[in-house]
Amino acid sequence: MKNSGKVVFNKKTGEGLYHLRLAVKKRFKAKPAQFINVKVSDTVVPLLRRPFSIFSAEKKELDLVYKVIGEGTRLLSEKKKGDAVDFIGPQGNTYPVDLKDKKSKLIIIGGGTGAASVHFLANELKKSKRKFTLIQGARNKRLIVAEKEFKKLGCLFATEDGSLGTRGYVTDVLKKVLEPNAVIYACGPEPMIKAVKRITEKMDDVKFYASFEAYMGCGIGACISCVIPVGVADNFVYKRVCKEGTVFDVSEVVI
Amino acid sequence: MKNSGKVVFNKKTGEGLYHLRLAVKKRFKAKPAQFINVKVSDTVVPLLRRPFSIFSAEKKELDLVYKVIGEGTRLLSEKKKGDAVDFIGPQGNTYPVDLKDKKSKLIIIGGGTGAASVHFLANELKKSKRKFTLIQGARNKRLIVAEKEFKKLGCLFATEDGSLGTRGYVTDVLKKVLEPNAVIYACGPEPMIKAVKRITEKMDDVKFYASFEAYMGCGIGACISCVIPVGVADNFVYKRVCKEGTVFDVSEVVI
Amino acid sequence: MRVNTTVNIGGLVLKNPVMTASGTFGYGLEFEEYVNLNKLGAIVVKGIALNPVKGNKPQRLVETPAGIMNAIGLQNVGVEAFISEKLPLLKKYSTPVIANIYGTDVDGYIKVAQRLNDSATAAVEINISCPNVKKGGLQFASDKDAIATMMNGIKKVFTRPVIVKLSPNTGNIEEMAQVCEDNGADAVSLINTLVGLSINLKTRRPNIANVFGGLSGPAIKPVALAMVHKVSKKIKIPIIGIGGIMNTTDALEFIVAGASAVQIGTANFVDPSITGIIADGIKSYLDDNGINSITELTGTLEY
Amino acid sequence: MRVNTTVNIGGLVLKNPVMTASGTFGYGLEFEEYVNLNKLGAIVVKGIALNPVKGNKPQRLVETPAGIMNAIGLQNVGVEAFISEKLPLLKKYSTPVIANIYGTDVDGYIKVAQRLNDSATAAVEINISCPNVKKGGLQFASDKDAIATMMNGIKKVFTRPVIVKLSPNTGNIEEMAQVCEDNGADAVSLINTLVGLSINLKTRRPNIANVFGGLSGPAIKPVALAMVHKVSKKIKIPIIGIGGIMNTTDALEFIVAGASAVQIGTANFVDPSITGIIADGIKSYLDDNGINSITELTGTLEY
Ligand SMILES: Cc1cc2nc3c(=O)[nH]c(=O)nc-3n(C[C@H](O)[C@H](O)[C@H](O)COP(=O)(O)OP(=O)(O)OC[C@H]3O[C@@H](n4cnc5c(N)ncnc54)[C@H](O)[C@@H]3O)c2cc1C
Ligand SMILES: Cc1cc2nc3c(=O)[nH]c(=O)nc-3n(C[C@H](O)[C@H](O)[C@H](O)COP(=O)(O)OP(=O)(O)OC[C@H]3O[C@@H](n4cnc5c(N)ncnc54)[C@H](O)[C@@H]3O)c2cc1C
Ligand SMILES: Cc1cc2nc3c(=O)[nH]c(=O)nc-3n(C[C@H](O)[C@H](O)[C@H](O)COP(=O)(O)O)c2cc1C
Ligand SMILES: Cc1cc2nc3c(=O)[nH]c(=O)nc-3n(C[C@H](O)[C@H](O)[C@H](O)COP(=O)(O)O)c2cc1C
Ligand code: FES
Ligand code: FES
Repeated sequence: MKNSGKVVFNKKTGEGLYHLRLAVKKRFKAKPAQFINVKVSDTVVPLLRRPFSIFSAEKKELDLVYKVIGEGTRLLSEKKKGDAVDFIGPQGNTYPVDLKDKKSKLIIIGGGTGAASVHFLANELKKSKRKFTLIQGARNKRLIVAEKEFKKLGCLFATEDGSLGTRGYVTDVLKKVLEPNAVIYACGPEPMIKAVKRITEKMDDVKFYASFEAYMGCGIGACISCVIPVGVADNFVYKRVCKEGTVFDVSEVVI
Repeated sequence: MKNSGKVVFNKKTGEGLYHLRLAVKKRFKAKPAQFINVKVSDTVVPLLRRPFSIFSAEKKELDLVYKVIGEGTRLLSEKKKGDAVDFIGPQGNTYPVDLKDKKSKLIIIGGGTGAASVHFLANELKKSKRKFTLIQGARNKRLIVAEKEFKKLGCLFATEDGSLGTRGYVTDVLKKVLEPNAVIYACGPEPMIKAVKRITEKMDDVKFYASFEAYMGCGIGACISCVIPVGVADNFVYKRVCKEGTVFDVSEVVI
Repeated sequence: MRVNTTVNIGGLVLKNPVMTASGTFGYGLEFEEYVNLNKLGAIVVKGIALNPVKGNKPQRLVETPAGIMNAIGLQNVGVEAFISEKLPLLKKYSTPVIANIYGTDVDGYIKVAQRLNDSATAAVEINISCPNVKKGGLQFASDKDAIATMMNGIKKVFTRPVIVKLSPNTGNIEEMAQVCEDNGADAVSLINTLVGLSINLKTRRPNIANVFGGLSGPAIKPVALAMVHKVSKKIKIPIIGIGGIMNTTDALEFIVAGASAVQIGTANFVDPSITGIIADGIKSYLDDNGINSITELTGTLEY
Repeated sequence: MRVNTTVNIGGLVLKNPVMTASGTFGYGLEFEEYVNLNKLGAIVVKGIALNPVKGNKPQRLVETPAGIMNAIGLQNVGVEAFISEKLPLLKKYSTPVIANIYGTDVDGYIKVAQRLNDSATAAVEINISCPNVKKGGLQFASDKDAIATMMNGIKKVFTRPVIVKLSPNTGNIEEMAQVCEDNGADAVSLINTLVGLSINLKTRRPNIANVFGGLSGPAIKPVALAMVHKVSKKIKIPIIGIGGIMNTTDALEFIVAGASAVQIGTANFVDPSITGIIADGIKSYLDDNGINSITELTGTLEY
């Protein structure tokens, strides 16, 4: 859906990290792992919208957390209170959660700005009183996304330099909390997804779903540019992250 | 010269009209009719700098008055107090004023945003106690540039709808004040320059200099794009407005 | 005043000159929630081949200054699935559907056109910016003989308008247009994307897995306008202008340059409602300027 | 570490690979207050013909999305005035001066080169993006025979390096590069501007008096990179990369794509100091990345 919001705040929260809140006209209905595609410029440079996962969507507010990478995110970081922000969304599917299954351990893992999408999931589960284990990893404490909000959700942290939580990777924490029949949800850089996949693929009672990122043209399923290979190595089809995703069963993704 | 300044104010003063003051590090030495070439964007759209005449240059301050026309001037109008503005200049020549000649009547005419450049000239003449007649014209009062500052200089106004000063064109006022041996300095739209030329070319004791505008690529004499034909109709050369100009003896320009 | 926005493209009458550009509008359905598809002159769908094609490895798209570059690799569902699965879903709209087609040799093109003749496809648009496998990967785009043969074959099997989509990656697009006209094309559309390369300096690798990609968007608009104007001086069949059209003004510039209709590509990614907005914009422009029919504007560039 | 930024362009050794692009740097002198001209690899001056040329009617330049379009009409002072008035003023710099030359027929080119042989010009760069008057205005750019004849003529009268500047307005720039190499060119430079058109919808007239213009700037960078890379796979003589280079990263991308040196054009209008900044930037890049010589980077694109 074409949509727009007004900046409530757009504040720096860490090294290159920002938290943006938009006020939207109608209650914004979205699901964890969905994203919005934001127009960051009002000239033709940068031309394309920029996709961001929804961090939270409460009543008439919509939050993003993002990292300044290049021109597009730099322009976004310059938006001031009251500025209008044009976006499309929510787009994409969501993490499959079986709320009837009350016993499997749910493990939620966020890495880098992938933390946005898993924050939304953890928050929804908390609301529906379903227990979960939440892990967030980063190189160091200053790169941890939305530390305060994650702490409220009982998050376990892993930092490579030990400046917050466990010294090491999210997988080091994962190994400690992993149980048979666990269901894992994750969003983060590809090396993280791969590392988790290596651990989980040996355990066929464990399910692993991840929200993927891909370079997007349209964000609405039209250009077939955001594809990832789904199937097995020599017999796969390309599926669109913006439409069939962003969440895929990682055992089916060729990575 | 490569230069930069910080926005002191950038305020709306009329219909699409703005007055921008920049604070520069060193005393800014410039002459009437000179311009600066301003970087309005920090992406590659718009790519080129935008030229603006210097309205005034006092101590460490530099003023422009400009009209929002397209993307470049729109971006300029969005600059806020404290923002840095990168510019090149001052560039170009100046109005030839013979300060030893104390009797010829000096008539200064500004039309549209061309008023910026003649304001600078009138102000300098006032400082050196040389008398002059100043005229500014526009379609209506709301399009008069820097009304207050021009009033201080004793300006005669001409508006097409009579909402300020004489009803009519600057040439209607000019005809009333024109004297033998007058020297006219003008900056404004081409039709205005042409109209003044038609009046003055019949009087060979009257001199007429105008500051010209042209679409500029580099603003420093390198691209030869800002040319106007100087000479007579079938024997002219192209001269650069940014380098040999902006001021030319109108009797030598093929318009 | 009731302005007339209809245009005639080789017998196919469009309610207005605004079409979608192949590959940027999916099979139309992706845009249902953003634009009333009935508002469009025509929907040109993603390029279709005889058989399904998997497409290139990702990364398939990258942004460039005021443009994008893509190498999707002509991923498509194949002509059968297009006819049985996609086309029926567009039936509910009154807007004609034009199939953009391609092949790996002359025969491939003809077979797709033949199969489409028995479908609700209103016209075909032939994408000649493809390598000819039989000729060792040479581009059809500059091969006059191949185009003549192809055109003759297609005209025999496809009974509705045939549009040839020209490539800008040639030194003689006017001649290519002439060959199309001479061999029975009902219209030409131009331009397809310009060959480009984008490099990641850190990795010293191309940003696109396929190495080269096709450049589109505002960056190429001046090139497209120049080619449309030049071709319009050469041929008499209608021209569909394409390349960097982002708004109504851009669209009208192409019409002034000599186009009878336009296609909107990359702009759909920036604003998925843009085609409807431009269709409305053109109507308003005619209204505001007291122009009775859009056809009065075609080729009115003066100098 | 002392990094080596020198490059060898057909015998002409440049202290670094940063050159200015013809027509965007005047005769060099206009930039004295913005950049230390001694810092540059070479200065390529505005195109020079046998006789002075008045140039096109204004408007000669217009901005386009992420680019500009120009039709200056090759206004120039003529080869005699260049040698007697402009060249002496550049003597005080150690930087070699390269004359960009053109003619209206093969003979015209040869005569300018001949005259320049007795001057301090370090090399000539032949601009073949010009209409051949004798051949009825056909472009030299795609005329292999004309280029062969011209090259042979020029090599006989000009004893220092001859660079041919290729036009992108052709479907076969690799073949054109090959013809140059085969006929004794010491290097090729590419790309010149793309033919474009810009229209003012209000007046329905072209924005440029000459109607068509040459597109340059960031918009064309992907096209230029693609052509440089393709040509680098075809020929062995050095390539000078040109097109939309705005900063050090852009310059290095061209080198990775296969260029031995680069020319900076439109960027000089945005920042007249940019050539010096890029020369420094390349040095720092080598330093920071532990690369001994810029030549190690040429053509290192991997896929
Ligand atoms: C579904 C999805 C959800 C995302 N959620 C978040 C989030 O919550 N927070 C966050 O900080 N980032 C998120 N990202 C990444 C974010 O979109 C990129 O960081 C951003 O687009 C970079 O733009 P830029 O102009 O600053 O950088 P650029 O300099 O343009 O590009 C830097 C890199 O960013 C990526 N990128 C650029 N443009 C796009 C595009 N149109 N689509 C996809 N990737 C692109 C590319 O990998 C590119 O190499 C998400 C991406 C996707 C696909
Ligand atoms: C020497 C000189 C002094 C000037 N002084 C003033 C002044 O004091 N106040 C003022 O308001 N305006 C002045 N102008 C005009 C001002 O430069 C243009 O209005 C401005 O560049 C428009 O930019 P834009 O992006 O808003 O409009 P665009 O939409 O880009 O262009 C609108 C029109 O502005 C003109 N223009 C655009 N770019 C340039 C360029 N690079 N060089 C020249 N003209 C251009 C063209 O005529 C164009 O058709 C001056 C121009 C020159 C050459
Ligand atoms: C992602 C993408 C996919 C495309 N796929 C096709 C295609 O399948 N067939 C075709 O003829 N053109 C294809 N094109 C080219 C467009 O139809 C159009 O000619 C080009 O993008 C220029 O127009 P624009 O600047 O408005 O995008 C594609 C363009 C893009 C951006
Ligand atoms: C204003 C202008 C004038 C030019 N004049 C010439 C010329 O005289 N001879 C020539 O070979 N190229 C000329 N060019 C082309 C440039 O040298 C260069 O090839 C082109 O602009 C692409 O590089 P850029 O994108 O860095 O500008 C000119 C370009 C511009 C913008
Ligand atoms: S971004 Fe276009 S299909 Fe996903
Ligand atoms: S603007 Fe380039 S010479 Fe005047």
